Amino acid sequence: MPASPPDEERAALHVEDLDVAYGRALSALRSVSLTVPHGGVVTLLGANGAGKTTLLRAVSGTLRLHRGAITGGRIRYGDTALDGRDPVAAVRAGVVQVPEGRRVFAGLTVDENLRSGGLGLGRRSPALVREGRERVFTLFPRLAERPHQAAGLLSGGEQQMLAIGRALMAAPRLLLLDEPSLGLAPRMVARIAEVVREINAQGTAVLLVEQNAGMALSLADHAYVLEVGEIRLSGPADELARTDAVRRLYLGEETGTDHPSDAGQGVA
Amino acid sequence: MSEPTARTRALHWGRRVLPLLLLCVLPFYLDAFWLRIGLFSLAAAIGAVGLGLLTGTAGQLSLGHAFFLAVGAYGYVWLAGEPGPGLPPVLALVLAVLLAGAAGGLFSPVAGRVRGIYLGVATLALVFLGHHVLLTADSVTGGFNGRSVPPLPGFTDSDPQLVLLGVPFGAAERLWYLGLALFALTWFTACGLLRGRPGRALTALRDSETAASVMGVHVARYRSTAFVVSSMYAGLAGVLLALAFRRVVPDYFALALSVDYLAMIVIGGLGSVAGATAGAVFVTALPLLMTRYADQLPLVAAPGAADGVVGPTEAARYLYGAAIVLVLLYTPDGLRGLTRRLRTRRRLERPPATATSSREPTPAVRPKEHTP
Amino acid sequence: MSTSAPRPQATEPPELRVQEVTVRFAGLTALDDVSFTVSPGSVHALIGPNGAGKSTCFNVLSGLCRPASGTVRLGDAELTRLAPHRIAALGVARTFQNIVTTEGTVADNLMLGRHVHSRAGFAASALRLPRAVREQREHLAKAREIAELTGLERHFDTPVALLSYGDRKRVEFARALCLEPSVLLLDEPVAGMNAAERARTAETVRDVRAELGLSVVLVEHDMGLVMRLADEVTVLDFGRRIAHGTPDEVRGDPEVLRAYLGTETPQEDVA
Amino acid sequence: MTGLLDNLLSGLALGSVYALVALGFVVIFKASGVLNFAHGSLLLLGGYLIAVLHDDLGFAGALALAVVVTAAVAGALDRFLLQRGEPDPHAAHVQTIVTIGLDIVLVTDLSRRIGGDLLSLGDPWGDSVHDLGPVTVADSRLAAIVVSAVVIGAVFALFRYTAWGLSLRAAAEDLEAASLMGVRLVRVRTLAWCLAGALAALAAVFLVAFPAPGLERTTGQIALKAFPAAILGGMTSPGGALAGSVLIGLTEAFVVGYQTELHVLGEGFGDVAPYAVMVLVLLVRPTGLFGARGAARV
Amino acid sequence: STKAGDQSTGDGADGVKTGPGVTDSTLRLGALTDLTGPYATLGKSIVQAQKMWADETNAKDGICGRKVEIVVKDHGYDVQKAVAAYADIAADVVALPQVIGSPVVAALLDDIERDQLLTFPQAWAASLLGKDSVQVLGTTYDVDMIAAVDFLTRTKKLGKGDTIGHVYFEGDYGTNALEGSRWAAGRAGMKVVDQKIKATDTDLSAQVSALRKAGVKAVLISAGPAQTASLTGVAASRGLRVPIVSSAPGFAPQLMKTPAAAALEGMLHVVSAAPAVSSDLPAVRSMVAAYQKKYPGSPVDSGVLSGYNAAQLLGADLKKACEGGSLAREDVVKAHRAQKNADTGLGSPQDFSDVARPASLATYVLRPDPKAVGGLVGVEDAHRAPGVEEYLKSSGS
Ligand SMILES: Nc1ncnc2c1ncn2[C@@H]1O[C@H](COP(=O)(O)OP(=O)(O)OP(=O)(O)O)[C@@H](O)[C@H]1O
Ligand SMILES: Nc1ncnc2c1ncn2[C@@H]1O[C@H](COP(=O)(O)OP(=O)(O)OP(=O)(O)O)[C@@H](O)[C@H]1O
Ligand SMILES: [Mg+2]
Ligand SMILES: [Mg+2]
Repeated sequence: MPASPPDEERAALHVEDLDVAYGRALSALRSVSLTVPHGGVVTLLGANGAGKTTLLRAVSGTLRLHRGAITGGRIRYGDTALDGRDPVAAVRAGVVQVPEGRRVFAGLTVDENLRSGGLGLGRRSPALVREGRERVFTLFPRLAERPHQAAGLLSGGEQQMLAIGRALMAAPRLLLLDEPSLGLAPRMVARIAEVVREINAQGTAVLLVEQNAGMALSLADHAYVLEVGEIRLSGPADELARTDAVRRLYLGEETGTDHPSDAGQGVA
Repeated sequence: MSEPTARTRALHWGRRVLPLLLLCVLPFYLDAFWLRIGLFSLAAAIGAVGLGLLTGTAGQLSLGHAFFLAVGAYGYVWLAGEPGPGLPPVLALVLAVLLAGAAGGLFSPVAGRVRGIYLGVATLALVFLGHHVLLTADSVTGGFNGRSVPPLPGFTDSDPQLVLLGVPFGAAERLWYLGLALFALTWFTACGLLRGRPGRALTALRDSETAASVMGVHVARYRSTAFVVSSMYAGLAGVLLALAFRRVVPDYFALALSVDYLAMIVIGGLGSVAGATAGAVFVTALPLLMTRYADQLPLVAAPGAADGVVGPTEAARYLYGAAIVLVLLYTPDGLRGLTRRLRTRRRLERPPATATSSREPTPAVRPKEHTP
Repeated sequence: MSTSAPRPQATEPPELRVQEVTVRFAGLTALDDVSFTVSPGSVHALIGPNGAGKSTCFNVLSGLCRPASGTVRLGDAELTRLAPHRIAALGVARTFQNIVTTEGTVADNLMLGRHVHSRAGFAASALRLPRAVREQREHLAKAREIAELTGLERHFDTPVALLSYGDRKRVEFARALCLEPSVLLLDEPVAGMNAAERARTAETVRDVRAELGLSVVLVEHDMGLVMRLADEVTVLDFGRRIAHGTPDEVRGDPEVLRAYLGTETPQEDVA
Repeated sequence: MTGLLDNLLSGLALGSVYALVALGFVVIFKASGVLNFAHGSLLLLGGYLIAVLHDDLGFAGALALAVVVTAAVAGALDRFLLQRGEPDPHAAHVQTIVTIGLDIVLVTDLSRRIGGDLLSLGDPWGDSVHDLGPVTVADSRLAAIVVSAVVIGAVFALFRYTAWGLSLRAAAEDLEAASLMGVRLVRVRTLAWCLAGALAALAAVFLVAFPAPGLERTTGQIALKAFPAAILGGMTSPGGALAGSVLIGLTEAFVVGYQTELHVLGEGFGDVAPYAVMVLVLLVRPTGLFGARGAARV
Repeated sequence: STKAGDQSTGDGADGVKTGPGVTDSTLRLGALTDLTGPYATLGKSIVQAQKMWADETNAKDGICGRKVEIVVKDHGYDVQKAVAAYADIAADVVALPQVIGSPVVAALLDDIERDQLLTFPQAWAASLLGKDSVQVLGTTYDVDMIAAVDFLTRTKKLGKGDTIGHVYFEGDYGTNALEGSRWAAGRAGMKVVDQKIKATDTDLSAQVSALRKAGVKAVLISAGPAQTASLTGVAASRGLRVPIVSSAPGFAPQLMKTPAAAALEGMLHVVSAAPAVSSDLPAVRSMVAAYQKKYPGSPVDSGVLSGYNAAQLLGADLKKACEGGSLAREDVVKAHRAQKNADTGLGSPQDFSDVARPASLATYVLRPDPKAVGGLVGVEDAHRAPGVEEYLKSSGS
């Protein structure tokens, strides 16, 4: 079982004893509990197929699109119960997910992609939208260069920026990031890490799913390790980073590398 | 992935042979009306299997199936008939199928390049152009009134009387067996195609043209070959239909027929031979049966009765339309999905399947694969 | 390996030469006069910041994109004018940065990789000629073998759509291997894998290269992996080649540090 | 010269009527990937409603009510019979066939009500015509040109500039990503169907107004002509639908107008000519004139 | 148990030879009709008229001492359904006084010939001639069109060098009509500009433009009512005020309620084998009265007349066959073919003895009149247009 969550009072996202199954019989998560405190950064590590994405889907309400369902447990964000709700409810509550593999709207322009980020919030003033866009453009100047390009024609990394930017347009209070460093150049990974810090500093809590454990652990206050659908380890990020299992499996430290930058992929 | 035991192998064979046996004894029990419906269904099943290959497997929509049925039907009539070369009917049958394939081949510049719904509407043109030709080229097609169909030798009522087990074997009974044989051939070959190399290549290019092409699949060639093969099945279906109708008329091969075929493969369940067959029977037989028995429904008046009441044909149409909607509402994977679901339910009552071996239907959402 | 027709290049893959390739998209030069050579049997890494043109270069190599100028040669064959399927038939296999699998099971996908090595056409498959049946059985065995090699044996009959991201990435890799290529193009093969899995994939790449003697072109942002695997590295930025050399040379290159790695540490090393 | 102008104008007029129908197809296809075979029956429904209501409500009232009711019916069909449960892009083909079933039911019912009648919609144009220089055009057709230009412009703006339009296009690209942005998939799509229904009712007016004799049970079949129009335009954009429709209208007008000169092609080629043109265009541009070219990169 | 395959042929109790569809007490007739498709109105009129005839006949002790029964099968203009319906009833009826739908008739031709089932199709194309068991009643479309051209030259001053337009449906009906108009125009030294259309074409603006360009002095139309309305309305509005003559199926009383009504009244004539329903032939008047009494609210159109006429003619055939001692199908056909001057008083008398010739060559000319029953009134009585005989010879029949 996870260690007692840090600071019950300010805790924002509570996942309690969550069970998730795909289809009829395929159990993907078993009795998973996790907490993301208000304004905190929590990371979730785990091998391929461990169920990280599944957990995020459960929170954001898109499980049903994958013929999955919550079969037990509860998810609360603040006072809002999120289990069994649709994605709109999550967005309205301030919980926004950046999907795995970018998933930008390929046929829409960069600008339209950004505009689409705020769709869940209903009518908003143009000024507010403009402000959000400015914020994204300062975070990712590369996007500002081509607001009218079709998003599908951006390079992988550029799309990743756009995906994060799009989510930020919804002014989230809790950002669910599914492998944001995927396919990014080391410099960009560092940039994303910075961005996550910046966002967090502006008061947005982050639940970070990452394969780049070095970066994730350096960003997070608290970390969970998921294995085959169950939480195996959890604790403060720096403590966890020192455990053998994490070092071997997620930081790759015993693979006989001789370059210090191997594992961290150049997190500054 | 265990080795088949003797028991499962026997089951496997039983599941194939039994239905076939059943189909073989039907003529001893059914009258001409039913046999005719059966024959129509068999012919439709052959055509539907072909369309399933194109639409279900290769992902190419076609609304031009009626045209290829027409090519097969008229091809046979012309080749075996007078005016026409008057070839031996069996030869004419084979050539008609090839002719339909050739017609599909002629369309391959379009079929190889144009995709999905665009191809669907492009093939619509075939139906209209084809209909135009059937009416205009009356020296070959007989024009509006069509032509009568030369029977296959041995498949008429006037052939030497044959009485088996006290049942006289006329044209309907004999044609039934011909249809059955052709259908078995279709089933055999289509399954071979689907499970073999071409089937995989077609599935691949349906899901991602890019992936298929970088894995060595010649996309345009496979697309157009799929089109040709599907036309050949349609041609065969056309010949069988012609034999069943005894007369071919242009108006039958209209857009509605193409749409029917589309409905067949979806109602049956895309991508499988059994599904296409089930759908073909559903779409062909149901309206005919409903029309026949609708007057026995409550609230249905006799044909031609007073205004404002529902006549039997209308009732049949209502029911048929509703049946399509209901079947697809409750079994979105088609009739075949229904049987599969029943089977998994039975399996689920046994110990739960392990994660890797279960073959649940694919999930609803799959990331769209544009890239990089 | 008895099943497939023996490939002439099995022992010594031909050299892959990219010469002065330029690719333009409306208003944007994605590749600008890029040249490099992949010597037979080596691992050649192609790195660079996001949007540098690495994937575009792969698209040129695999025939999905036609360059405005320049040539690509594989041995004596010129690839720039060939359709993708012809290039595949010459023994060039690739994976995609964004997974591009087809529906169906892992086995189906791997069998697609065997496409160029099998012959059965429409007629043979329809009639289930013995030759087609035998061929199919043999290729299935081969596909299973490769699934084992890449750690997919557990998922062999699972629909790909049900796999997690990392596993799907592996399917792509295995599928490319099934082609028994002489040149393997890997676009970020370990993205989305954790350290242990990365190491394992790297191991596999190393193994197949040794076993099959193929050349590998690798696009990867995991510098550790690149350093470990690559014999040679070409660095692109804004479509231009900005550096070239052995991993160690490239790692110290100030231009590369500025444009790509963006870390201060190695710079100190250089100093 | 007069003949040329004449054909040009009647082609344009015809095209703009087709455009209203084609636009309905495009909106539905874009929103749900469904090829709506029931569009013809929605059209028939709209026309029938106007026909039976105009005596009591006047033409404008009848039209308004018919537009609302047809939109509601289209929306309800989509909401309760097509989209059930979760949005599912793979269900598009199944839903396409469901629309065939719906079409059968609707057409059966409406034909039963219409019987052999030829109903008038009581439109204000009657059989009046305008002389534009050397050629004569029916007023209803002039109205059709104006109305479809306005309506298509409006739909275009709707797609481009409103939140609904953006939601629709986002959902068409990627359902899951759109839902993560908080797009209400079900509602967005149902609204699109409502829009298409409204367009169908509107199109019915011009399809059966003067040069045509009135509403019959077979009126809905004219929707078929809009298939090639929609495809020619590329199936994705309102502007494309307009361009495709005008092209089809012109083709038809010219081939019929010059039928004597085109005798070699066989009598009655005017009806198949649009299809021939469509095939030729598709040969050159496999996704229509304005369709998204397989721009997806790899 | 297995099915039994017996076809009953034998002698009835009264010594009359019987066959399929005939028992000692009943005589069963079949109708393959369209009550739900494009010809629903026509189908309904015919069904009702023939039912009325059956009721009247049964009230008078039936035929040959047997009650007449009509089995109605609605195929909704669907060939496959029609073929199935035929298979369903064929073994059990003695004749078909009604088959609607040219493609349906075409698809059944071979079966009908084989079964020797006397059939009166509700279609008037010359291509249906020459079949022993199939009887087209009255004139064929080509003969009507010859009369139409004759009418134009006689009354509208058309002559050598003039051009007339002919708008026609694709298919049997239109093609056959065009043959007639072409022949007649050629004979009169006129030129025909033809325009082929489909049943789904309801806006004939483009056709009118083309006709106007060709400078036509009159227009013939062989299509459906909707097309006639559009053609006339558009022509009128574009100032192409020329006489228009339609084949009989091109008119329906409902047209008089469309915006084109005024134009129709001013410009249209209809050529038909049958008189107008409003005609004052005594037989017609009593039939119309009876029909209106039996089916109040149902419109009385030409379908009523032709359906009733067909039924009466068939009744006469059956009576004759009965007198000949056999109601077997082949004998019914024989009896039918022996009728050389069948006159029901509902139109011109008919001669069924030559299978290759139309049963009658006399054509009526009618014109629309919104006040008349059935929307039409007579203009010229039945007469044989000059040249018809010559035409029949030249077309090889
Ligand atoms: N749509 C689905 N239907 C059925 N099973 C699924 C589906 N998606 C995922 N799974 C299964 O659920 C398990 C967890 O998958 P998940 O995608 O959550 O893994 P993950 O931890 O995100 O892995 P990765 O790091 O590779 O993205 C895996 O076994 C996977 O095969
Ligand atoms: N089909 C296309 N049309 C227009 N622009 C394109 C197209 N393909 C690529 N580009 C542009 O070319 C540039 C290079 O793209 P490419 O995908 O090759 O980058 P990359 O080096 O693979 O980047 P990453 O590491 O992020 O994947 C990008 O700016 C991209 O937007
Ligand atoms: Mg994941
Ligand atoms: Mg890339």
